[in-house]
Amino acid sequence: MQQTRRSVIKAGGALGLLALAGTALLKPGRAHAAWNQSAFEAKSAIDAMKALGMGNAEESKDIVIRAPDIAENGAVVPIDVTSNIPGTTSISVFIEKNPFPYTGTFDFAAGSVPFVHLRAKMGETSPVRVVVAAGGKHYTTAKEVKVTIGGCGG
Amino acid sequence: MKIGTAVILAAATAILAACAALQSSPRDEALALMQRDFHAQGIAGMDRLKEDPVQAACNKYNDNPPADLAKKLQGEQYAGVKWPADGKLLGDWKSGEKIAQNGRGMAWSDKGGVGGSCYNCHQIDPATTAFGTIGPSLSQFAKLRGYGTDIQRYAYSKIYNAKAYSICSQMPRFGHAGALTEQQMKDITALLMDPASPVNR
Amino acid sequence: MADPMKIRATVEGDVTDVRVLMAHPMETGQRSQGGKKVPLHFIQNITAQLNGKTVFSADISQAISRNPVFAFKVKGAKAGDKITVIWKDNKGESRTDETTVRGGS
Amino acid sequence: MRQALMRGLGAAVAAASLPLAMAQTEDPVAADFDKFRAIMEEANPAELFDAKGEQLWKTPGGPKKASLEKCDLGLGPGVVKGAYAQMPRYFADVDRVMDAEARIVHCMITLQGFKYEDLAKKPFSSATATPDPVSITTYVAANSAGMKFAPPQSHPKEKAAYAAGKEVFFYRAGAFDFSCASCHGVDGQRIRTQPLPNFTKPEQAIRAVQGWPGYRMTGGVMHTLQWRLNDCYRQQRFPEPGYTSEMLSALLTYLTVNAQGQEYKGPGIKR
Repeated sequence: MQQTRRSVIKAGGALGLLALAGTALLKPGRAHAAWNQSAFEAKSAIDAMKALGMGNAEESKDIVIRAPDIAENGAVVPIDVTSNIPGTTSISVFIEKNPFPYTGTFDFAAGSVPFVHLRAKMGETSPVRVVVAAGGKHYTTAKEVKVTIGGCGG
Repeated sequence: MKIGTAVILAAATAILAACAALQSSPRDEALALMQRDFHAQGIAGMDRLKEDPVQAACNKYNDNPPADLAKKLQGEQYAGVKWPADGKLLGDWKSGEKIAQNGRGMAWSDKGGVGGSCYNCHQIDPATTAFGTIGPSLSQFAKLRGYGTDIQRYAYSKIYNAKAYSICSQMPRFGHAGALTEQQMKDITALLMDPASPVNR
Repeated sequence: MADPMKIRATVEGDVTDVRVLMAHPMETGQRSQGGKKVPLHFIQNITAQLNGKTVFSADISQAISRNPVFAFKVKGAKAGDKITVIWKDNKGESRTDETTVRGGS
Repeated sequence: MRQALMRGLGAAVAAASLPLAMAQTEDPVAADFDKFRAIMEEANPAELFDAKGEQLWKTPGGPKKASLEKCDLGLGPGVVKGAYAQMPRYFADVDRVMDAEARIVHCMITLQGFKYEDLAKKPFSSATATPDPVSITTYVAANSAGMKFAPPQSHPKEKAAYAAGKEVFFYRAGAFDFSCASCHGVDGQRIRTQPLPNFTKPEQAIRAVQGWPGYRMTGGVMHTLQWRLNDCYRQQRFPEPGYTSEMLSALLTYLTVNAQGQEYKGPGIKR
């Protein structure tokens, strides 16, 4: 089973997406479609956003990203996102300079508080981009997080 | 540190007085524990626990040995500096910067000497922002002191053996300990001394 | 089998603060151990339910840190309600744990 | 800008030898690190190892199929609450001072039938494995969160351990002539970007033991003070100290007694 699943993921393409869509059907109440392989495998944030149908997101000041200006350790960068846009249904996070920028999408039930705290790996200094879906439209903002080597080499 | 040890010595004396000769001193106890509870690992053998004359003097006098002893030991350490056979003290400052940034070497996880760990303790090239403050800033090193042969010799020998100048300095003796090669020490000397090095710009 | 999650759900007024800790290696497929690449192994989906109804879900990548931590807020829960969290990873492994909503201090 | 601030900070500290806590608030980068570390400690992956450790403590295991619930951590058999904050301490059954992990390993040997050689073979966490004593130590430590460090100093061997530990702390040797005090005996210094607390001062000594056992962001692994001291000695260019050895217990006695009376916040997050 594991082997099959992995080779399906590696193979990608229509068959892989079908298989993933199949597993997604087992999950009750998912707000959106299957784990979006083409978005997760995109090498740039904009390609990932396009794959998610968020390519035309407009800048917004109503999204608040709280993350350190300088990360103490790139292996664990704490990121809080709050959306003040009414009717927010999801928050997506992209770490632009990571090899695969798309980090995840967080879906909220209608009427809940659009907030998420996550901790991500960052390979280097990069903007952390957030896209919010609300009322069928997409909004975006970004915050730069510096990643230094630091520490003693010993 | 000094006051603490004075207290410890006083305490040790008190214990000795109270328990006669039965009780060993804290130092003897510590030495016995270390001898028993450390073990050789990789390149770090048990011989590393043994004090050489410099370490012995610094341990005994809490990094402040009597002036005549300090002077004698410093002279011995300076006499042990091995100068480059070709008479050249300056290598490549760019390579020196890399060696200065590298904090590895001489640990049990290393195969031998690797880098100079210079930035662990010193500011050097002002553009390198991750630097420690255990030692003084070395930026503007030659600009402040001059570019002459005497300063070159000072820089090289200080890297080779810091104890030649200050017997209980916290700086390792990189040449004496075999932690850096002659070429590496020349390169670091160049980082400090070369007029083209960012240190002096 | 994967180790249990730690879930904490604390209600204050109408909002319940949920924090989840998950034991998972989140391997990026880039790390080497003993000269060999450790294969990609990461959580892909997370679902949180309040009394059986999905209130939060996520699709994530291998860029989420090892032993993932998430926090989110749920509306309309009361002390004593049940919060269930489910994760599934790319190898088909999954884990379900639950906790009871506690009143705030 | 940042450099100028740091240089200014260095000068100020050197001139006035300000306490570290004060120096840190002057360094905006360090203040930011502290702020986000506090946020992360609100949900610390260390809790996963605490939970695992509790299960290991209570579940029969080892060749003797026994739990650790009869283990005496100094407050009587099975008493976990508050025990970590009152160690290292003297244990009559072994006639030596033991730190928490040394005592837990002792209990795993005597109660559960494990062999020291097996436990000491790979005692530290890796990306793929966390040794049981690490999880158990995390559990025991979590049960002292919010309590004040109070390692006893009444038995002569406890006093002797402090005195020997102090000697060990100041002993310079090895390829680089370092002692523990080379990095941790002066106020207000940094190694690269890391602030170095002065463990000889009570108000800073707490930083030697605070936050341990700690979830280390590098590698995402759980480590105890046994690992921390082992890695210090590696970087000190010394030979390797024996896992849970009496020498390390003595050094931990010196460090913990120096932090006496200050509050232990429980397992933490480390860089």
